[in-house]
Amino acid sequence: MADPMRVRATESGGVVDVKILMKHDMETGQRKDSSGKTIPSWHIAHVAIKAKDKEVFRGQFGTAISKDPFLNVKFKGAVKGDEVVVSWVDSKGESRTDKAIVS
Amino acid sequence: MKSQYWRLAFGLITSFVVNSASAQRVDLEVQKILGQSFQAKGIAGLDRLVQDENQALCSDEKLRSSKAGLAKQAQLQKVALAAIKPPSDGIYVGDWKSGERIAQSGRGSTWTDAANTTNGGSCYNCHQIDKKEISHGNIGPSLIAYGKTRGYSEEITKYTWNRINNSKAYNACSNMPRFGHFQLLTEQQIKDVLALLLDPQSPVNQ
Amino acid sequence: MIKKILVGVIFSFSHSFVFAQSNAEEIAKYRQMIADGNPSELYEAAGEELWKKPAGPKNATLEQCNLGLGPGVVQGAFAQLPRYFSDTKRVQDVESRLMTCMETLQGIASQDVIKESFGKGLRKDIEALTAYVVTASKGAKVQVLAAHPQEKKMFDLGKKIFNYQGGPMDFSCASCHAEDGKRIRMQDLPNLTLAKGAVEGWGSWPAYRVSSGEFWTMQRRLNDCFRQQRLPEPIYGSEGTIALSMYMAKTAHGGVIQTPGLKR
Amino acid sequence: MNKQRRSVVQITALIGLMVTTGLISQSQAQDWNKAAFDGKSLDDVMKALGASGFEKSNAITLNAPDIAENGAVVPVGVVTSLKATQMAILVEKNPSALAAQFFFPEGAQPFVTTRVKMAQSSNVYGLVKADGKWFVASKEVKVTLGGCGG
Repeated sequence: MADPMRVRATESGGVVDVKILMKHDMETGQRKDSSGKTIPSWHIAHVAIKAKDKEVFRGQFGTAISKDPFLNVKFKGAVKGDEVVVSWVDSKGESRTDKAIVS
Repeated sequence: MKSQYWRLAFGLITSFVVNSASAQRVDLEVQKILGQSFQAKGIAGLDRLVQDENQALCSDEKLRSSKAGLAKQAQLQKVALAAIKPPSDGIYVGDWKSGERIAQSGRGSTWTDAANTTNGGSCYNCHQIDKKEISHGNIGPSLIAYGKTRGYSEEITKYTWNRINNSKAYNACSNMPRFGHFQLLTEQQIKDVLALLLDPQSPVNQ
Repeated sequence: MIKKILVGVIFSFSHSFVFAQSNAEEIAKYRQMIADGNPSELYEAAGEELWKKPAGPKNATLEQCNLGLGPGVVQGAFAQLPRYFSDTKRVQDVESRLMTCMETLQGIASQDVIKESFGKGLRKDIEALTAYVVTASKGAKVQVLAAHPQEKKMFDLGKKIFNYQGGPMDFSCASCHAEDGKRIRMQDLPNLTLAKGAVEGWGSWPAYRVSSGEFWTMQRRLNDCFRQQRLPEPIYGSEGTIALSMYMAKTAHGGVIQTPGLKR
Repeated sequence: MNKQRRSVVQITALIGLMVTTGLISQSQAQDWNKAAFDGKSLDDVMKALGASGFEKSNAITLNAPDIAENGAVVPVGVVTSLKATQMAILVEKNPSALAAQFFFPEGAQPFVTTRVKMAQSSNVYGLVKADGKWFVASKEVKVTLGGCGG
């Protein structure tokens, strides 16, 4: 199973700031292993963020997003104590969902 | 297997101690711990922990700056200078473009390198050379306009040749590797690096 | 002639100085931009899980591990390492101590960690555990006085290894880390022989290495330093590596721990 | 083509709402913008995004360093005063120029920061789609060689 994310959500002046770290190798498909074989590309493809059952952000990543991806986004429509849910799905169909409480 | 390696190295170390006991003190305790703390990997064998006279002297902070140490340094410099060979065909200046590539490369001789990996000079790690390369170190002096400021005389050319071959011929405890002495660079590579510094067409001198 | 050379030298010096300074500012800006969101946190989280999860032949957790401040105390423990442990009769750094705990509490042989590669298997677990332990000392002050005779001995040994030149390039740790204001390429080299530099170096490792995208412990940092020195490989958790850590930690005594850092 | 894509996005968004575990539905996962991510050059990607007729805009701020200490991690942020519905980050000299694409539903602020890999020094582009049109800001990021290089 995929490793957990770190999700932080803080609210200030009505805007919720979400910072996410995802654990993923984000293989480019350009690297070679020690025996000279190309390591196939393997990357997070979709990221979605929801608050109060409403989608507040969606993104698609290519292989050029850095290993252990970082994402910082902002949205309106949630307050302290609300739950923010973050999900990703990678190019092999593996996925991960984690939550954070807005502080 | 491992212990076999270190015993081999320890044997080497011990024999070295006997050979050079008169030259300087070798710390047996340190040698012993090092022998136990390292393992051979790839092309980097435990023999690399065996010091020559120069390394042993310069590793001893107190001794190297003592009166006896300074005298020893002067003697080592003399020996080093005498051992440098001029280019076999008498031509000092090679191709500066190749020299720039050598100066940029920090590859070779590590345990992750193959035995036949071409060594780089790692020059930019420590020196500013072509001013267009902003990622340069400062352990060694800036070499910008090297030939332009010093001139392209035979004297400067020979000095530069010597310095790349064995910097320790001028300063026994210099931080610069002995590229010729340890055959880290080939004769042609040294010519090319020299060209980077002393070819009037080289970007270093623009 | 001499005048001409002098002018040239001064010109090139001032030129490179201004150039280097603006670049240094830009690099500082870059570091600032990535400081927020250090992936070390992912390793720390994994380490915390490993700390609390029963494992090994004895199916036990590491929660009773004594890192020097008593069984189970993680907070501030890294700040007083390396130190002498009477149960093992050795001076140990955080990684070798974690190996001891794995062995005594969980029944996992230290040799199984030592023979692994960095980032793999049990070694990877130790790395994550290290991330967890060191993060619990972030902001604390280094408390390493090397008062115990064994600690003092390790400090002296570490200093000698620090200065020990070898290999085909004549490098020692001191070749790069014994003067202020030095750089390799654009990377600042802390002067580890003085308190200020020792805090910068010792206090900011372990760190997440951007270039490899991995969390690097001090053992791994040292391992790659020796690789670049063209020397053979230091054995994981060996006396020589712990001696070097003792040398750095004692020199850094009193400085604030910034680890886990975020490095090139 | 563009219109069609937008309707696909809307439909899949609806499906997404119905999925209770995880936020990304299967059809959404299949909706990955392959043509744009496979595009090699800047032009390829602009075409695939329907952004060929883009305009430069001062209303977009592209936050990226002048010099990156390492190409493996280059922070890039896009923020705009435009009413953005989509954004994209492109690195001109990467093997495939498109690094990421973002969608902003109602409530989302037109702000995103992430980190990209850069194979070499290159121009980086921040694209913003607002009122059905694409706007662009760009900046050069120098990637330096670092460390001992061994």
